[in-house]
Amino acid sequence: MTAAPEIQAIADPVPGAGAPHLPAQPGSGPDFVQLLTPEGERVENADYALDISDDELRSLYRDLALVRRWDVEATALQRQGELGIWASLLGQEAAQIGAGRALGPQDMAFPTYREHGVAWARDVDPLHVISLFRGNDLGGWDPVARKFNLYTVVIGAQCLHATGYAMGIQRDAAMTEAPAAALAFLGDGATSQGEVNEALIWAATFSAPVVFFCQNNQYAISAPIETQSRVPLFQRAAGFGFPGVRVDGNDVLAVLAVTRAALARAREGSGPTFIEAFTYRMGAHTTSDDPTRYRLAGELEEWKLRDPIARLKAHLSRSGKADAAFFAAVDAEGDELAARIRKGTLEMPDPAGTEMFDHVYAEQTEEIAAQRASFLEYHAGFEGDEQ
Amino acid sequence: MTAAPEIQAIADPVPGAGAPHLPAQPGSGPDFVQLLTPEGERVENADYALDISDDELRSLYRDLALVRRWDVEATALQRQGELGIWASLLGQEAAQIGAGRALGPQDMAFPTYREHGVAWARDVDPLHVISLFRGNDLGGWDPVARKFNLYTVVIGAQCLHATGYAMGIQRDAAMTEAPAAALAFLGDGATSQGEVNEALIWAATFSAPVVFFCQNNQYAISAPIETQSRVPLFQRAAGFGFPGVRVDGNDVLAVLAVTRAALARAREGSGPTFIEAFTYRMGAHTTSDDPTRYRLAGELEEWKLRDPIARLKAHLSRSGKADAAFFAAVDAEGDELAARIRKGTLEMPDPAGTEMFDHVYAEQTEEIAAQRASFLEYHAGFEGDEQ
Amino acid sequence: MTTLTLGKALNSGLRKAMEDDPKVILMGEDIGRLGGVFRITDGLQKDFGEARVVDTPLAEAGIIGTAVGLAMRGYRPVCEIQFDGFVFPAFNQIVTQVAKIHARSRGRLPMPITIRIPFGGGIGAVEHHSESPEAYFAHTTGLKVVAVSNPADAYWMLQQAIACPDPVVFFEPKRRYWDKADVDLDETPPPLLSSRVVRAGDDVTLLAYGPMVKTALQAAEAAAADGQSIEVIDLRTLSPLDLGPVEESVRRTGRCVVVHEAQTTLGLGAEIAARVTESCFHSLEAPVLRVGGYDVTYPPSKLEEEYLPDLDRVLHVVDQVMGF
Amino acid sequence: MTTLTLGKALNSGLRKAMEDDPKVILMGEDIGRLGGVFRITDGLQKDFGEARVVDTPLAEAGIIGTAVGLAMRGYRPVCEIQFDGFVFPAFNQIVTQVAKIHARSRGRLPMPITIRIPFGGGIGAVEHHSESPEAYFAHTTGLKVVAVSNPADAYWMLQQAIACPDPVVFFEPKRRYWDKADVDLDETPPPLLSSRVVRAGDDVTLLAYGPMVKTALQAAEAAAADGQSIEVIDLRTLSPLDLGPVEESVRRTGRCVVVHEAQTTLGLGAEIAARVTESCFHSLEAPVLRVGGYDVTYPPSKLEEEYLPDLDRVLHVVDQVMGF
Ligand SMILES: Cc1ncc(C[n+]2csc(CCOP(=O)(O)OP(=O)(O)O)c2C)c(N)n1
Ligand SMILES: Cc1ncc(C[n+]2csc(CCOP(=O)(O)OP(=O)(O)O)c2C)c(N)n1
Ligand SMILES: [Mg+2]
Ligand SMILES: [Mg+2]
Repeated sequence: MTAAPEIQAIADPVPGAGAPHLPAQPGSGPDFVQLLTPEGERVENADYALDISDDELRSLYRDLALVRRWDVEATALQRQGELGIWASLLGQEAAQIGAGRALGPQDMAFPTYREHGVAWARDVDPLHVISLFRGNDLGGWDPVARKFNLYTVVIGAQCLHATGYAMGIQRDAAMTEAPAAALAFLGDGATSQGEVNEALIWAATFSAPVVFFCQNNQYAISAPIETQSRVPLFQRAAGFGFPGVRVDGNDVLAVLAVTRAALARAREGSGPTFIEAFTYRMGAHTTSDDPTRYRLAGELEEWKLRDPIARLKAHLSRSGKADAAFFAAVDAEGDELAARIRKGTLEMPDPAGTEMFDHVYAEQTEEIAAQRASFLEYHAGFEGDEQ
Repeated sequence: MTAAPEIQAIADPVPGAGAPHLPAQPGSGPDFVQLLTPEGERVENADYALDISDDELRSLYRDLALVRRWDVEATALQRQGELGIWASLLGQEAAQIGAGRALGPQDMAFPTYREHGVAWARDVDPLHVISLFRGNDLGGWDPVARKFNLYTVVIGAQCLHATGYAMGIQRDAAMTEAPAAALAFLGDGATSQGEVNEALIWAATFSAPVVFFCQNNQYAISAPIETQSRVPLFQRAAGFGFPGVRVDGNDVLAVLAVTRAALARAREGSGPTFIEAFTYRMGAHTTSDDPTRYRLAGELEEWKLRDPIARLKAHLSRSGKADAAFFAAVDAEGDELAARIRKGTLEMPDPAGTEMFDHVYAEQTEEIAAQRASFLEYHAGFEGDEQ
Repeated sequence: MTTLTLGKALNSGLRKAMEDDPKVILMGEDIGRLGGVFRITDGLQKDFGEARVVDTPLAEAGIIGTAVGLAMRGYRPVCEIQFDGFVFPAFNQIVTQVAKIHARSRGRLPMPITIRIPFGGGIGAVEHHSESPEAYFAHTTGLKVVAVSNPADAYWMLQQAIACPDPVVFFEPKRRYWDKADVDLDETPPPLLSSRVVRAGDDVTLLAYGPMVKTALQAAEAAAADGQSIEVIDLRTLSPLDLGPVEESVRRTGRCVVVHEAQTTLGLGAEIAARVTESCFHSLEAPVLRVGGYDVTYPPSKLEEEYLPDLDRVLHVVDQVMGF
Repeated sequence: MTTLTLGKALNSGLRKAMEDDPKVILMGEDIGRLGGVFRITDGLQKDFGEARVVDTPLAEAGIIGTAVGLAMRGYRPVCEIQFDGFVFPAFNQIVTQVAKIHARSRGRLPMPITIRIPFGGGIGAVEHHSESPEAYFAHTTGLKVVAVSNPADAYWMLQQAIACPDPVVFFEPKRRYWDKADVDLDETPPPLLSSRVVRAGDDVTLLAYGPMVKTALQAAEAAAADGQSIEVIDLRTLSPLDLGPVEESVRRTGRCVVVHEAQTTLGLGAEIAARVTESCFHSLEAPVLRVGGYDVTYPPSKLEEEYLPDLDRVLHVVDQVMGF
């Protein structure tokens, strides 16, 4: 990431600040897979050929635009007090749509709390994500039907779940089931959690069909990537014995190609891959955060030039693969989506108090049944009271 | 390690068993530092020159021989019911003496439960180690005076302590203290613990003056190294952004040279190093273990040819640097040491019951003071009773 | 009827569970080739293969975290934690994931995971090998927690725990692994989450679980010689608690003592004392008293006999509750 | 006298502690440049530098584990755990190392580590941001555990905790961070490990700590209107407990209620009920009753008001204990 001079200045006195910093922006070359330049130029990569139809390109654009629209609407709803908090994916649309679209129907995804784009690609109803941030539930979708796990808020915990799920796939395969893979999402900050490193170790030891998709958006709340690693994150995989690759996370085509290849490799029994999607969190960490306290505006301006949607739009229009009508249609669809999300949010019924007693166990205990009863009795006591 | 064919056979059906195995014995070359061959030939290594006097060579031999003698005696004492358990260092003497002798007086060592050789090099009274395994205390030596932490039984936990201690050294240095380094010991199994990987991450981020000394003795109780990693352990460090080196752990000279270099590098502010000492646990995991259940005798026979003491003895005698009288003297000293350990063990007084109340807190609480009092009162109640 | 040690009964229970359900998978350190440091899984890898009896890397969070994923894929993992003192690296996965995922998913992701933990002292071990961490788990909603005290319960309760659709933390009294008793392999066992009167009595109700049940029975035996009639109840389930039989008993005896190895403060005895006092207030002749480990760091093994509740300390407190 | 919010009082306490002792070091996620997600460390990195206010990698075990090493080197680390629900990755280091090293070394390695944890609910947060894990730590000997309820205690108790030679788990009532009160920066504060009567009364003794103290006082106020006289005690220290003032009070009132947000089963209320019943048995007109969180997974925020004890639930139980 670009460590702005001023932040540099602050950083120097800390012991160890001598260590190398990451490049402002990794150039292309084997260590940085890019298929679409920030200017919208299509470039080839020997290892990751992608032959893709114009329809597909347009539908990728549509996904990118719609999830951004959803994200903008959710942020507005939070500002208006309709959501408790919102974790914006602004700037990470390409990483998430690229990864999400690479998944096959048989694969299982394990998101963090920011993977709204992947949720979209897995056909999760945006309102089922909204309901979590509104405080109505802990995730409203069916993780089994959608093959998209519930959001995991404890940093990194889902990486072991994905690895275990992949071990299950291996065992089912022995019972001749269709090959599948697990896709674990994590952030750059998450790479410092012990459990995440254990997941890498287990995946390597059991050669499990799991792909670790790390969105390096340069920050863990206020902590720049140097806080977690002095060398590029993708390099860590080699030390555990499997391949790591760094892809331009703002290039939906490159992310799609790299993730597809890694999932295919996992499904065919060749083991795990670690993907570092090099991107940028263009918004605040969440609506509770104030990034001006720890990063400079200039940084954002620089990354705007690498906007994931703008570059695909440039490519589509310059190459004549999409016309003004198409973009207008997508915008209109975005407005409809936003309206549906807003309406659905405002009309969302509050959960019943008894809900909290009903899902603690598959086989409810007498203790909880009794507490549920006294809860009802207690509230019945207020019947008629003005309150 | 040598995965004997039979064990191989068992291993194959497990998912992931396709993955590569470690070489039977890493050859020399850049990836394997050796200064003394199993046959006792002195070889040179461009990166790790070691100029060492004959006196030093003899005193290294003496240390190796005496810690083995201590270890043998302790095992015998356990068999005779005088110790609850004993964790033998048999086969790892060179790794431990080499690392222990590389430490300067200002450095701090963080052992596991098997570093009796390092304890010896730190002038810890063997009886203060014995008392732990006898159940008299949780470690009898003064970790501050000896600059040798108490044994840490929870696998890997000490690696973070060493890293934090190193961060303290950095801060003292800012207050112009003498440069020092921390030396963390860990086993091959420990490399799978999340906390250990966190220690590597922290050491890299803060460029802390800590050296991780991993004795890869090929097993974690019954788990062969492949259970923890499919690639050489020393390679992991590079993924975290600092150097890793594999040294012949049965070659006391190579271990001494490599550890000295790493500690010097840390003290001068160049950051951490990960050392993999490639060795073999020639005995059982502990006196409670039965290795015949999980490994074949042939393996041990093979490693006997690489015995760490035999090769130095061969070198000393062949080169005429030590004569029969010297070896006889060391043997005699070993017998005296063994006798002193045995006598000291048998005469060791049991701790007083009140001991357990006296060190829970630096500032004892009224609660515990009260429990201590009732404990005494309760036992006073039995005075006179036969029992 | 067959005579089994508690350890062998667990081994047989595991074997039965694996035969009955191909989705049952065992995971843990050294459980395969070695058969576990206590040999509880002896022979199972040989018979069921490495895919179902998994020798894992040395990482407890990894064991539990991957078990969560396996459960999501439809498996029933049975995880062995090698010793009580080594469950803590997995605490995050157990408390924030295993215990919460059923509620988080509103029932869509059941977590039929069994976590076996050999617990308690008395075997002369070094640090971290003699802990009694059960209260941490009983204080964690979303988990079910049981402790076995004898071979028959070991055999049946382990199978019941594995069959349970909810996560069960299963405590095994390691110092009783070698105790023998008859096990009726054809009986219909009592429900998993039930406590049981193991000795009838009228003067005092004595509650215990795991390794202390034997101690409690010995105390009752000794007290009988002095004409004291102690009713002993084996709690068996620690969360949820099954206090019905306890309350019935205390209403008769008016006196109650709880014994466990764990440190007394906030141990199971605290919760039981609070509940029994609330439900039996007017029947109590004396406060519910507790015999537990002192509130100190588990001592070196030469001192553990002084640390652990034993027959004498139990009788001492029984006398206190009688004399109150 | 200065008027401070509880959050600002903590910030001032940290600043004072750092000025008084150069060995005091703050460590945590986002505590430096950002000043912490609750701004408790606001401005401290600017004034004391990055070597003393350390923005750490994202790893709680790392924070506590390196703090242990720093303590061994003579430093006094003050670690911030960002939210209650994220302390569990550090649980192994806290329970097996921080809590045991003093005993292990027989006093040669003191562990003057302060672990700050914002705890409790009521802020409408998502999962894991509203937990009350204090009982896990109070059940762990070797730790001292305190909870503050007001700005003055926040200012003084934090400095006392940092000065304490033993490890202190320091709970901060996050939903009260913005509450204001006068703080006398020159007073001599009461000892760290002491409880305090915060409202005198004769009919019922009501115990609380942290965020529930305010709720308890409101309940007492409301009850006074109905002629009920409730004595409110702020426990302040959860381990060790300081029950002297509680027992003195209960002997007068004969009735006792304990309130906390944490799940009721094996929460602090259990231990307090057990001890108070033992020490005040003959004075009690009714069993000690508990008002706590239900024994369920912390619910989504729309339901937390129904989950958390509030004025009405406290009064409801006060009525029960009066009517017993
Ligand atoms: C174990 C744990 N510790 C702390 C937190 C608080 N927290 C939430 S998000 C976050 C930063 C995560 O950064 P990163 O992994 O890079 O993901 P990003 O938010 O950038 O997508 C932190 C520290 C948490 N959720 N879990
Ligand atoms: C956290 C933890 N889990 C499990 C154990 C039990 N245990 C003791 S030694 C050991 C194997 C350690 O292997 P390794 O790290 O290679 O060290 P070695 O014993 O070979 O020297 C295990 C699993 C432990 N002590 N701590
Ligand atoms: Mg990030
Ligand atoms: Mg080993």
